Amino acid sequence: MTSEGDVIRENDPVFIRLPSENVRFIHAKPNNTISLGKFGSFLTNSLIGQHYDEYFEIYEPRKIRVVQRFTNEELEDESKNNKELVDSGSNQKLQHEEIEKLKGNLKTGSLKDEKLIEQIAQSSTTFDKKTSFAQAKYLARKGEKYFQKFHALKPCMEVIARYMLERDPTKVLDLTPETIGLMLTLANVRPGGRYLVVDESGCLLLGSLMERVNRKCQVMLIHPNEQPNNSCLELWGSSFTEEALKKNESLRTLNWLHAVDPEEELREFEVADIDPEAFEALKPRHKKRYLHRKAFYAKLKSDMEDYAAGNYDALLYVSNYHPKTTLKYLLPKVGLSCPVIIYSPYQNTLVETSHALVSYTHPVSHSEVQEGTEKPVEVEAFDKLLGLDIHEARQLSYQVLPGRTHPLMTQRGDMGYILSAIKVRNFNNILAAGRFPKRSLRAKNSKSAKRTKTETPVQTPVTEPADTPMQEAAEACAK
Amino acid sequence: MTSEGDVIRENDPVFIRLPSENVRFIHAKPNNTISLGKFGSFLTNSLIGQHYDEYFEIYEPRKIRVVQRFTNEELEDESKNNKELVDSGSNQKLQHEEIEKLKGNLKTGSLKDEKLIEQIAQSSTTFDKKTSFAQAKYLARKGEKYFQKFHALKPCMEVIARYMLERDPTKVLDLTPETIGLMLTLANVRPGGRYLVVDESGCLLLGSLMERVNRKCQVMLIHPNEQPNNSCLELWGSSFTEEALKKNESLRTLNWLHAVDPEEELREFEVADIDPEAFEALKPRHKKRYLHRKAFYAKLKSDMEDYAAGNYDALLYVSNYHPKTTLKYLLPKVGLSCPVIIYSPYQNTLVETSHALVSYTHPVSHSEVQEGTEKPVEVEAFDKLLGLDIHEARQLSYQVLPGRTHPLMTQRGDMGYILSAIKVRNFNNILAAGRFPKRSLRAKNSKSAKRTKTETPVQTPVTEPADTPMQEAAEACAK
Amino acid sequence: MFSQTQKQFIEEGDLAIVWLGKGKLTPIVLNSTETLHNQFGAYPHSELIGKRYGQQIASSSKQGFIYLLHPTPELWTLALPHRTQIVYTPDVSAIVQKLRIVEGSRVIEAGTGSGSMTHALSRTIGPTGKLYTFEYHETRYQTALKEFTDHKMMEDVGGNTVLTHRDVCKQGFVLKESSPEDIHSVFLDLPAPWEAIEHLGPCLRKNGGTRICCFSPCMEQVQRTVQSLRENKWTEIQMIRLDHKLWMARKTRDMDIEEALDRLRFVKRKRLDGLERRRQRQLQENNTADDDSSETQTTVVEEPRAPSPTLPATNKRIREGDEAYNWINVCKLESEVKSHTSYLLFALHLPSANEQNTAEVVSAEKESD
Amino acid sequence: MFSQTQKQFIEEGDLAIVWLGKGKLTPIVLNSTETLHNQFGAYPHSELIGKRYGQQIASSSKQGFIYLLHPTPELWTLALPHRTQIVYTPDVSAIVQKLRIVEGSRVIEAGTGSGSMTHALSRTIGPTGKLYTFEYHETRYQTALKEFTDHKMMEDVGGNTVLTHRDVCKQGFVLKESSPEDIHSVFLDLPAPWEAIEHLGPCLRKNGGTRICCFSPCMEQVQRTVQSLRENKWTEIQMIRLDHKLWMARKTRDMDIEEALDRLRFVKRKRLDGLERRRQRQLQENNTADDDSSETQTTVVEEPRAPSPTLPATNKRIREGDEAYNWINVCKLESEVKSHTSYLLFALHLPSANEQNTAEVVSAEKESD
Repeated sequence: MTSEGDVIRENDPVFIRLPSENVRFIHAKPNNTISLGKFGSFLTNSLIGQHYDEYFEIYEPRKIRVVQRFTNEELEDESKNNKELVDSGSNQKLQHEEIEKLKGNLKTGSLKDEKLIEQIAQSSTTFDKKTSFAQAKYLARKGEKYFQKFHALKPCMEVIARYMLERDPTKVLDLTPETIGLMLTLANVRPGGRYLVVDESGCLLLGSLMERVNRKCQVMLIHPNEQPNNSCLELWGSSFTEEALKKNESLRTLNWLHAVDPEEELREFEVADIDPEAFEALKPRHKKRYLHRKAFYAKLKSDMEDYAAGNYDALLYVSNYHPKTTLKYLLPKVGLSCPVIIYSPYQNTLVETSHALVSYTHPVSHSEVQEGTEKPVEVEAFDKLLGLDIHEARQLSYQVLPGRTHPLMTQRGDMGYILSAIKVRNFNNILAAGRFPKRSLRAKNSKSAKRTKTETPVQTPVTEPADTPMQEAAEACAK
Repeated sequence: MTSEGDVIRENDPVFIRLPSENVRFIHAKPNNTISLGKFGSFLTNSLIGQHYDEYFEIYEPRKIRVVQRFTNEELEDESKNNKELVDSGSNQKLQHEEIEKLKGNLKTGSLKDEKLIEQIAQSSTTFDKKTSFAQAKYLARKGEKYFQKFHALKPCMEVIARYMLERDPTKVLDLTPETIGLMLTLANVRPGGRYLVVDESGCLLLGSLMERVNRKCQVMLIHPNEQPNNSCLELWGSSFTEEALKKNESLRTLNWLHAVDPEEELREFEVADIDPEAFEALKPRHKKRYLHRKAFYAKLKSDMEDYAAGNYDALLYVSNYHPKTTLKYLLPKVGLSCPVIIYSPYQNTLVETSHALVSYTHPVSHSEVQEGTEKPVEVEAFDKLLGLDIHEARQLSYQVLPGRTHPLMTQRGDMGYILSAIKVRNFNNILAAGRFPKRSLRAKNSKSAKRTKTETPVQTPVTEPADTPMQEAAEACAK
Repeated sequence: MFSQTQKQFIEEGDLAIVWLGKGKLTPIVLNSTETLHNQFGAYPHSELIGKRYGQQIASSSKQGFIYLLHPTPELWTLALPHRTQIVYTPDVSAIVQKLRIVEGSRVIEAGTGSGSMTHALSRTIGPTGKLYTFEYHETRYQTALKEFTDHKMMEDVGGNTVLTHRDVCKQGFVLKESSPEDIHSVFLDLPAPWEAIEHLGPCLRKNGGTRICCFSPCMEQVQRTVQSLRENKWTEIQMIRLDHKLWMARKTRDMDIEEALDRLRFVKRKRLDGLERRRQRQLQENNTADDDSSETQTTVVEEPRAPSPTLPATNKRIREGDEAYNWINVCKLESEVKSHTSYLLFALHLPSANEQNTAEVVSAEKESD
Repeated sequence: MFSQTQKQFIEEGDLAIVWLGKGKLTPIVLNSTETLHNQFGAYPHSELIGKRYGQQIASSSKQGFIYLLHPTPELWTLALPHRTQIVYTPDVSAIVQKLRIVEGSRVIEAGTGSGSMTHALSRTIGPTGKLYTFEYHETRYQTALKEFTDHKMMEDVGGNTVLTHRDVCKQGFVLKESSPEDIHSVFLDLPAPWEAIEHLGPCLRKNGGTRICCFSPCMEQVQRTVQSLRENKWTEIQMIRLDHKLWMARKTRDMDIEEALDRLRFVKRKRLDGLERRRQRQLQENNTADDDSSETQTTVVEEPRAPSPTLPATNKRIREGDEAYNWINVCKLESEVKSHTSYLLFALHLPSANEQNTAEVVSAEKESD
């Protein structure tokens, strides 16, 4: 994607950011007129061939050209800060109809933006009372309403996540760009990786992952309905749709029933072989159906085999279903030493999950060459999670206008949390060799924590720092 | 307190802030030597009569004088920011013994602070590689170790809360100064107020409240043991001890059993009257005991009557006991239209409490003149809580050195939450007049939320915004 | 004095705060000839008078209700008419805390602005304290004067507040009394606090420290103010910013993946049954054409079309807290968080600062220049 | 390439991250002649080789254990030897996100520092991407060169990274190849980023935008950099700061006030019994003296001294999660929170910025001057 240059081609997706900060999603279909409401309209043909992320102005009806800067993104709301201003509804002397007329002139090209703003400014009774800075801001704010300019954003995780959050935060489970970014980083997402993904955010997370690796990866997506809800994927463009990703072999999908009960599921889709002669004898539509069902079965079998093989490089989990009820199915599929990354809009959900995972153990068969022997022998082993952390990640934005640096006055309250851990394998014989039984005993005798410190250091076998009381509780559970 | 001037008098409490940022608590007892360890020692007599909050230096053995500034509070840890520095343990060429010797000289007055630092600086191999700013910081940091200077802080909520947090955060339930401050503000604490207080933070909250109103208030403190844990109060000085506050009539205390079961409690402490002749016939120690028990009973009775009268201006609650289990006793004692302020170190506790309080109702007898009648009649009424909010308050500190402005690199992680609400009184007949029954019905029929909006607006009778689904749930509970 | 007594009953002439709904507050002064109107109905003041503060009061039409609450600085802050950007409660709280304003404190405020901070300060210092507040803007001064008089905060109506119309940046501070130097705390909410700082000299205490807070939205204002504070021998310079979040207790569904598995099994069974039915129909068609089928296989029982009540469709809107489902108690932030109001810059002026015979200044900045 | 393959078994010569305990990580290169030591025991490398990544490995003495983990940039950041202040994972994540660094991106980094960011960038851009990293400090350059070569990140050992010893602030950027202008993203972690920005011109893309991030701890650095970015026609200037908190799931006791009431009743009963006993003793004394008591009243049964097991003393230390008590699942912050690392200043350079025939600049700042 990136190496092709950032040129808008026919039918490409474009996010139009308006002077009002609202963002609209369009496709650059040739010979189309895009109407931006009060901000005017333009022909897509004049957008095709331009670079993404440039600023454009509608300089003649339906025609656009590149302009160099348009800094409304850095402007604060003057009314919040301009202490000189005594608020009153009557400040704007220019009547509504006159403004509409002026805007009409603007659309037909008979008036330049700056002139309009000058006229509006002259008609404001409070304008002259303002500082020159406030005046500049006033002009710029009015500009937001009247300038016929826009910004043509390239689809990317940050733009798409913000767009979705504005439209329907519940649909994307309040996922913010910073949270998605941290999930991808903590999951060690990299080109060529193999990931197990549960994503009920309309595939906002999946699309972001695919963008990060430029579709060079293998993802197994587990979804709770017959088909995954993939409504966000198209926002990245045609090469990111579920179909395109599957064709590209970067995506496989299974529903939960396929994942939990593969054998029965597979049996039901099994198609009895027909010998070549019988096949030739079939009607064409029956031939087609037979081949289709054969292919469906083969694909399902292959997907199930991929899932059965497990050993995924990471688990990324965004779901309405409580992780406590699903992780027992998913964790065995994660490779050893690999990250487990679970998102929830609610801290409480992850606290419960963390407590449940402290005592998570999954017995596995593990063969190892023992000291003094030559042949590998089976040893009792169980998989666990190490280093459970709950992350809260927020990006605080600042205004950086000259002389006016401060954090933005308001920010959206969407905020989720991430639980991270690493999957490891423990052994009963190592637990036995450690001080585990001794500690257990001590805990029962309720000896003080201080006393512990003077004894020979022996390591504790679980994930939390040795001297927290919680650890002891966890050990008791693990036992 | 404040109008007396901020002069340190004999036996006054003083918090000594050392160059290391550690704080020690002392009393200015006359003719005492205060040892500050490696920072030297001084005679209390030279501190008595000085102003609080000044900076002092030990300029001769055991003698101190005021110095104008000592800005170590604004210095950051250089090692975190000095990109030039390649860390290595061997940077300090000056041997430990030499430094000790120099410090010895310092104590006997034969070497000035600045000279010592110069010597130390010259012996650091990396010193010359640093920028002049880094050098200044290096000097200042070394100064923290070797300067014989200190700051004599006046006891106040902020100093005492920080002191306790450093020593034993669990003991004060992680209460930070900002949280205490917000509780006092949200509770509308003011001179002359009457407050119901539950405070298991060693009375850190109570002391802060008493400081805020300069002991001009009436507090009823409910405590879970035989005697309240008041260990923080003495840090404010002798006029803030439990005894002094009781004598001043700004404090009453009752334990939970007294509060919950006053009649039985009182009965057990009742003392039969003795007629004057019989009294005169008693032995002196029996007389004394009789009078003591009479006085004890009278005080207990008076305290219980104060509590029974209720109508406190606010409830402030800091306790290890879950509010869910205590508020049913306390809320009836709060005046109408008065704030209820509940603290917990854990958000989860307040979420549970908030959910419980949404459906809190306490039937009360309420008489009112009804329309068309003259005489007041009893109406069915119940007290509720309005406007439940959970506050999270943190103060983020910045370094504001010239050219080096930034938030502090690390901050303590203690953080609690505050649940606030206002007590109000509702009536069944008003609920019946409203659209409550209709809504209930609609909820059962699962009609969409959108439809509601087109109907005539009728107000909902509970505390949350009318269009949240939660409100409906709460209404169902309230019914 | 504002919020000084806790009256139980609402009386003619009282100031009260009307609670119309969460976050919807408005002040009211009771006048039995007037009527309060809102979208849920009319409330003649005459029907409000005699009621208790905090009790639910129905509108004449019984379509809605309100509460009249005791005025407190915190409720006033939510209800007051904005004349300028106001100081909100979390900032108020931090300022009072760090300026150590207590009963009896003597405080300077400039400018008065919308008076949100003035109310909180007046409340906290009580009858023995004194608050000098300065406003240079004529209109705002006049409005504040009326408001503070109505609220019985002004000295001449038994309060503790002295409001002066004055530009302290140009004209300095003048305190109408004999001991002008005895100020404990100064709060500056001005666009250029550094212009006012140099005028503070005569007001500063000689028998203890004076604390200052400068309230500035922009970093550059802070930087310039810090410089001025250093030049004027203020110490303990500290800057903070508040991070105040308001959370709401909510419920979210406790969803078990077994629900999804049941639904998938149900859907699958329906689809397989559908396939079976189609196969049967095809067989019947073939029978009609070829006449070689058996009748027994066509007795398929039709599955009812409505989804099973135990298997809700995934898109069904479920009421929060619906008892048919399991819920988890959670917490959400308000959708728009006030992430910044102003930087709070604090400093302390000590009696020793103006003395010549104390030891020399030792400061890191001096050495770093 | 670092973290490129997910080996299952540990081999001679591998780089691994040793997990010694929560937050205690150290890197190791496996060499069968060496032995790893820590406070819990010794681990000869020969016993580590052949084990699985992620499996628990006991020390020779069986007194302790470790895990060997796959090296990832995130674990490396926790384990790496600090040569300078490093870029931590939350910052890394925000930078990669906002610079839109993806597979195949061409990226400039200056300075290399401790290489924490370098590892993350190299991982993300993958084999088809290119990372140019510049370090002016000789010793740090040499150390980084060895480290990146060991980690197979350098171009000449099959990686995607080019490390150059150069002071970009004075000498500018030189990219060893034919198309120097094709840079997607620039990351500047320098004390004076504004000195480097003016040298970036030749590296900027002509067929799309180039994004920059300047990583500066102090506000004044940001302010000066913003000025330089504006002068050099960067747009979409955006500044953020990360608020990253790490929470730990904990348990706290679910205490019911009835416990306190029971304890108070118990204590009261004991005290009253004590009073009664004393009264009885007094009566006995009186009896002995006055000889007029009845014997029956002295048969007081002694209360056992030990507190009842259902009434624990309030000061008893209770183990978190002790099954004898009720617990609530809660969450606590780590005791010291990293509240600030650096400000992150972002900007975008567009192809149009250097063209003369585009429309005039429209900017609010221009008008406000």
